[in-house]
Amino acid sequence: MTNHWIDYQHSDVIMAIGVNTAENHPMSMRWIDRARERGAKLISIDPRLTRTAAVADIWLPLRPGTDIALLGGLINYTFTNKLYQREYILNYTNASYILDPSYSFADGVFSGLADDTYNRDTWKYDLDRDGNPRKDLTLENPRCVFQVMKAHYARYDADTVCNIVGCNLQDFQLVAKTFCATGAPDKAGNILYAMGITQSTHGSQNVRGTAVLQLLLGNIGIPGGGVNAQRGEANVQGSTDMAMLFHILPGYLNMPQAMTHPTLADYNAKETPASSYWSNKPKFLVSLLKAWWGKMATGDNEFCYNWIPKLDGKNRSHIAIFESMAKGQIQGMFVWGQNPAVGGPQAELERKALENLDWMVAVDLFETETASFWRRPKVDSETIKTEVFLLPAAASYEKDGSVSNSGRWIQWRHKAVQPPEDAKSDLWIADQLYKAIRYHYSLGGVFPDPILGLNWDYGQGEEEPDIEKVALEINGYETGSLKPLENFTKLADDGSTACGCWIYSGYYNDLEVPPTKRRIREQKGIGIHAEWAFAWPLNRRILYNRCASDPAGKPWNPKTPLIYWEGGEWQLKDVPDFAWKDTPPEKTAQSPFIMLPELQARLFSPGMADGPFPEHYEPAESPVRNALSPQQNNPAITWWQGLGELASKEEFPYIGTTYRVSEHWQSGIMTRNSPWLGEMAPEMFVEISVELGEKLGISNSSQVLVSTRRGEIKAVAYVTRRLKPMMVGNKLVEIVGMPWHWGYRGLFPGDSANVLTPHVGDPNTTIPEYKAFLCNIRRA
Amino acid sequence: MKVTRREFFKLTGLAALTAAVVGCDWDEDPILSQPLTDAKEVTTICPYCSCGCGAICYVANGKLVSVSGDPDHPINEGALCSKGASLLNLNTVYNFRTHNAEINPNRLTKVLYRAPYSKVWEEKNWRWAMDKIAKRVKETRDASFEAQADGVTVNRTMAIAHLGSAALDNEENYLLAKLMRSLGIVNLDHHARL
Amino acid sequence: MANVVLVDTQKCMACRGCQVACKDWNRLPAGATKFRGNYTNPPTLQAHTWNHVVFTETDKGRWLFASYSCMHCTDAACINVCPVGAVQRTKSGTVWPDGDKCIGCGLCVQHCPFHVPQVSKATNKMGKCTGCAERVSQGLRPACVTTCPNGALLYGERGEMMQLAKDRVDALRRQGFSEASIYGDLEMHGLGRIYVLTEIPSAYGLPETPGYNASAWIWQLARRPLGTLTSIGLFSGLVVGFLRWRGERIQHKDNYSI
Amino acid sequence: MKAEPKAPILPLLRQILDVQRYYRDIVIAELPLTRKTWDIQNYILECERILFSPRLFREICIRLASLMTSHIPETDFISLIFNLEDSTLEALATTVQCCLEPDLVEAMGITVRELRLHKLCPLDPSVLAEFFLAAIVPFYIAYAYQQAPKGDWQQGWCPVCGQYPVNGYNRPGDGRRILGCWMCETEWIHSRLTCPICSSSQEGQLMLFLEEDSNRRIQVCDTCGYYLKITDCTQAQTGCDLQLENAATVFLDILAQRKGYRPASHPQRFTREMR
Repeated sequence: MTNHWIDYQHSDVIMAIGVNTAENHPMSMRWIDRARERGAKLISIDPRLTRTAAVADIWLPLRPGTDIALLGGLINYTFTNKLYQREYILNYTNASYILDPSYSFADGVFSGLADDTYNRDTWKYDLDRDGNPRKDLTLENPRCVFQVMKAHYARYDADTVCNIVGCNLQDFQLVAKTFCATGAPDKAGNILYAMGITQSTHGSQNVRGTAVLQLLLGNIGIPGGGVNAQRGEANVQGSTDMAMLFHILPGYLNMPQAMTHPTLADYNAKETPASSYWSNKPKFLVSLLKAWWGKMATGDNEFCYNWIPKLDGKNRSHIAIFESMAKGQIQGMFVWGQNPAVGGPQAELERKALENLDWMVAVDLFETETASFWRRPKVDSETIKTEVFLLPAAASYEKDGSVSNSGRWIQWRHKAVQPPEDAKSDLWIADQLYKAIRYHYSLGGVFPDPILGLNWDYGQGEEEPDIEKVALEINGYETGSLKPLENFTKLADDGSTACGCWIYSGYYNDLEVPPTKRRIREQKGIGIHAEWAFAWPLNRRILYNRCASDPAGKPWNPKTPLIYWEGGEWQLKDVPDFAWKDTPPEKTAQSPFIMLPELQARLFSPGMADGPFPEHYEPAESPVRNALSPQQNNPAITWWQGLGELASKEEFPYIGTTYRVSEHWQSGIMTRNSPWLGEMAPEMFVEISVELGEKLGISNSSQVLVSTRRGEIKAVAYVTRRLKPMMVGNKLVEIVGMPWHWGYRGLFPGDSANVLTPHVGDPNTTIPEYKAFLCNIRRA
Repeated sequence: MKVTRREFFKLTGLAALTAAVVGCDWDEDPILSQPLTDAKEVTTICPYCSCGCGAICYVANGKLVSVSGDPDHPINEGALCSKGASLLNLNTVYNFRTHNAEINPNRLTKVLYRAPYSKVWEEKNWRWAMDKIAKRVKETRDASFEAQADGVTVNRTMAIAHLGSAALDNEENYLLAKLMRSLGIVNLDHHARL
Repeated sequence: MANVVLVDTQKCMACRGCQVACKDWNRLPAGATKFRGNYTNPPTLQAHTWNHVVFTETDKGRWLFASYSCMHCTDAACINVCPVGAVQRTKSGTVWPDGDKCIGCGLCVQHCPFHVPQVSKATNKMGKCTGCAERVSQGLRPACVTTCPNGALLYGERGEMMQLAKDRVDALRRQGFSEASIYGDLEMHGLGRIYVLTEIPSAYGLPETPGYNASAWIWQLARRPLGTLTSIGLFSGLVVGFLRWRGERIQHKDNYSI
Repeated sequence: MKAEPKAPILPLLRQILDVQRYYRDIVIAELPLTRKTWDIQNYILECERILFSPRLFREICIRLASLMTSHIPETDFISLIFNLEDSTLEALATTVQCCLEPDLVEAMGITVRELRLHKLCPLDPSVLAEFFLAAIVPFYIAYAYQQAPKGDWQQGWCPVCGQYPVNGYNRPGDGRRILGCWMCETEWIHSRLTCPICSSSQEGQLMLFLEEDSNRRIQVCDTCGYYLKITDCTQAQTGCDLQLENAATVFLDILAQRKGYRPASHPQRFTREMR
């Protein structure tokens, strides 16, 4: 999130696109209602009339997978009615940059496409002699980003958009008029999004669409504004920061690639940009290596740089792991507090792939579907060779530790009770696992150095490891005096400092009252709560907050001033996101986005894998042709072998989409073991419209079979008026909605919807496309 | 008669005055003979969605009595949604037959092991499990370790995968990242990607 | 004036925390439910389910939520109809079923206009919301009200709550809900549970003019001398058998269909 | 929440309370104060003075004395109060306002012994000191009623008269901690898991309570050894009258002091450096 939950109260219009906020983030409604008491409007954009849409002011039904078409329409509406905030985009974004003549866009494809990957050399600015991009501050030049964008989105006129999205013109114009009015300087528009737009083969571009719209309307960096991702789990923000992902190291440092970064020097040279805060990347990497390998990491062995495994350039994300597991290339697997047998795409293929494992270690609170794949229904256990260790873990209040919520707040959890019987905290399990592996490698083995050299002494024998030592290591300390670092501005690249995750530095820098444990509410102010816990980076609560005031330093919205220039100095209500120390506003007006090389926001973003501008493409399996360009799908998708052949719209005519209910959570293993929650939502069900029910003779609450190319599941049908057929082009398209919480374990078992979802993902992040695929439904 | 005040009890305000005047002596008052139970209020953060609502766990002599919203927490200000309100059930549920609170029977409380081709779980202890897991990791890593790949030191193993978790705390995720990378694992991912 | 619960259906977002809290406080077991074509689960109130959120879809394309439980009517059908006086009114104005006296005859089940009381097959006793009588008498608020995260359920003195309900209805009318109204002011001479509705009551499954038919009143007279004779023996057994048969027949007719 | 009449002292105490609150309104009527918004360093009365009138003070003393004699006839010292000069009454008032001894009751006791008032009446000097304190309270309540700051105060001591609280309650609804001053009946919001006296936020807040009434708890702090009586009204319909609660839960005081904890109204040494 760029802002945080409490900041919603300052919004004037809140657009919830691809998020069912009342059901899946109920507490957000508390702050949305505070905003609505001041007259704010809530717009819910969702294929179904969800509980959010039921309480929202405006509901716009939309065909799953067509979010860019809608956002493109809103961008076009902003351009045609000149609702953009001119002064904001002139100073804070790259709208005025002139593009290189080699860049072009035709028939839905950007320049530089070579079969399924883009060669991004042509996506660059037109540089003058000494290498700075040429700008046209009048925004008239047809090659400047502003004009190119205007032409690009001119194709998204209202009728085409309504044709693609399947909504009627009045609804679209009402949404456009309401939301794009927040382009006014003193108005704050807020976009909430979640899996509804990310789980698609153009998920990253969907999110870019929201960012571009917010930049045009000047809503980034202001209180009540921003692009706010409402994440699904308690510490998904923290686990992403700690880099439990194949392509990064803690603190979003890219993993070294074998071909391009053989040595530390190569890594620093290729990965460190000249300008922006990322120019300190060598400090972050060396500090990380010192934190991991302590005294072993010295200047002459490149701080053990080579002990980090190097990637082979191939994708190793969730889908790739299960694809290679299906081919038998993976023998052992750790599944730590996760349930891919229900949550993963194409679940039947993934459960089958698990059978190729020699051994699996699963750690969880309950017996999950993943840990018991070998005794799932319709499977003969005796033919499965996998050895499974199922370790009991402690629940959230049975152990200490910190978690980061969507608003980047790192909050501490205290241990209230002992875990039951043999259950242990994950910290203890990891500590014991390391000690056992170290013992076995001390007796010899292949290249044991990185294991034996680890800087790891958090506890003796079988006692609970001291979590404060781990927190100090993450926070960073001086290797000489072991004194905790104040924050990441103190990091050095000569090995004198060690820091496990540079963005978290400062969260545990004082043993007396560590910032993450602070509990001081804000007395007066606009709800920043600067002394409640710690928000990475540097306890900054609203990112890019230089944009909260105009280039001269006057706040855009005097009612909620954040950072402004008054009486010859900066008035700071939040940690500033720019070099503010005694520099007048004019000097900082051109550099509000300190993490980007241009130091200005990117309307034109050359860094994306599938295009500098968001462009609408149909989902992988779609019932209609792409009405905007001949390019049916996102050209940069990797088509995995496990996906098999795509569904044809004759055989599977209806759009399938998966979502959640507020009584259950994720794979349901925690909530389906609670009797009262299960009683409220006992069985797997699918939602279809009344019209489809009549056409297929499916009566309400009757058994149905839903099938796709990948598999078939049984469920109860809920024939409802909350889901309507959509007029797309000249065809009526039907939607089948499925919650995905059920699995074959727990008190309330049921078929898993993810048996139906495809193994195809987004080019940038390979997040699977759960939200739009083709399926068929018939009476059981 | 001299109205004296019981020296050893320091009461405050009106209570002190009236106690002295009315002169009640507490010793034989039955209420004072009852034992005091001690309880602890501990703050935690809800493990479900990512709002980060604060909750207070009320623990009486080692048993979890109730989990309610943390009134000081600025995000939820004492309120919890239906999943948050049923947080107690992760640890303690009410048994309708014996009419007392007990540990949730579905919770895993023992280390379970499934031998190859077996049909059942067997209960083991921690030390045995850790030792066996370490052996398995060592065997698989040693068999599949690549030190070099066309001239470049890579130090990796493709044969072990790790699906880490968004349900774990930051410190736990950090230790796992550190451990798995030191083993040379590149197949490392978790459900932030799903 | 007794205290009442105010249910603001427009603020309610159906997170069903009240349903969980009621089961938690009253130690009620979860029943085996199925998915019956609507999010409302369990579909009707039961002897071990005293409060549930009713989801109704209107033909105007709206989705309405209402926390549905015993209305604690001033003129309560169950109190007047019960042959053995097993349903009493507590000091704090709530209608409280006394488990010991109840013989499970099912008369109250039949005559309650809101279909609230249900007889448990296991214990053959009538079970329904007690209005958290023991909590209210100690000065506490009912369990469902304490857990509502965004103020859709409020509890307080009747006059105050009615004033709050009026303001809320005016605000909703200004927002464009022309059908906004208060339900529970006059029905059954005043309900213990007042609703702020944004559609006509029948859209929520609430009876427009709740009442109970005269036959119940006649029964009241016939029962009284028998009651005083305390002859529980053969005669009442006979009566119960006849009533149970007649109850089944009526129960079938106006089945609570959604 | 209803204060169960467990303690026998309640009937007398209720009458004294009514007298105090009755005289509060008289003091407000006779000595009105305009409300000012204070920028408080430590507390308002640190450098301000309450409005005091010996005549009213004498009237309150007589009223209270007659009340006590009606309960226990042998403690009759109304005649003593009649012939106290105004100067002694002024002296009593000034001791309370600018005394350097943290424990008000001790300070009052010292003044009473100096003026040798206890010689003339059957009361013990410290009881007499508490009597005069009770008589001054209406002036404090009147002052606090007009000047108390609204909303969060977040310090442990009373924003008006600087006394440490003895008891508090968790307010209905969200359950935020309301601490109340035993001297001037000011109520302020305080965070729930930090000790108001030494403001240390422990890992877990220790609570002691009797099995029969788990909503009335003693919040103890092991770092500074002081305790606080807390009534949990989170799920209640209304808050509670702290003075009544304080009297009704005297048995908790005794149980806590038997365990070795001290009440915050009798601090041993200054925990704040400002006085």
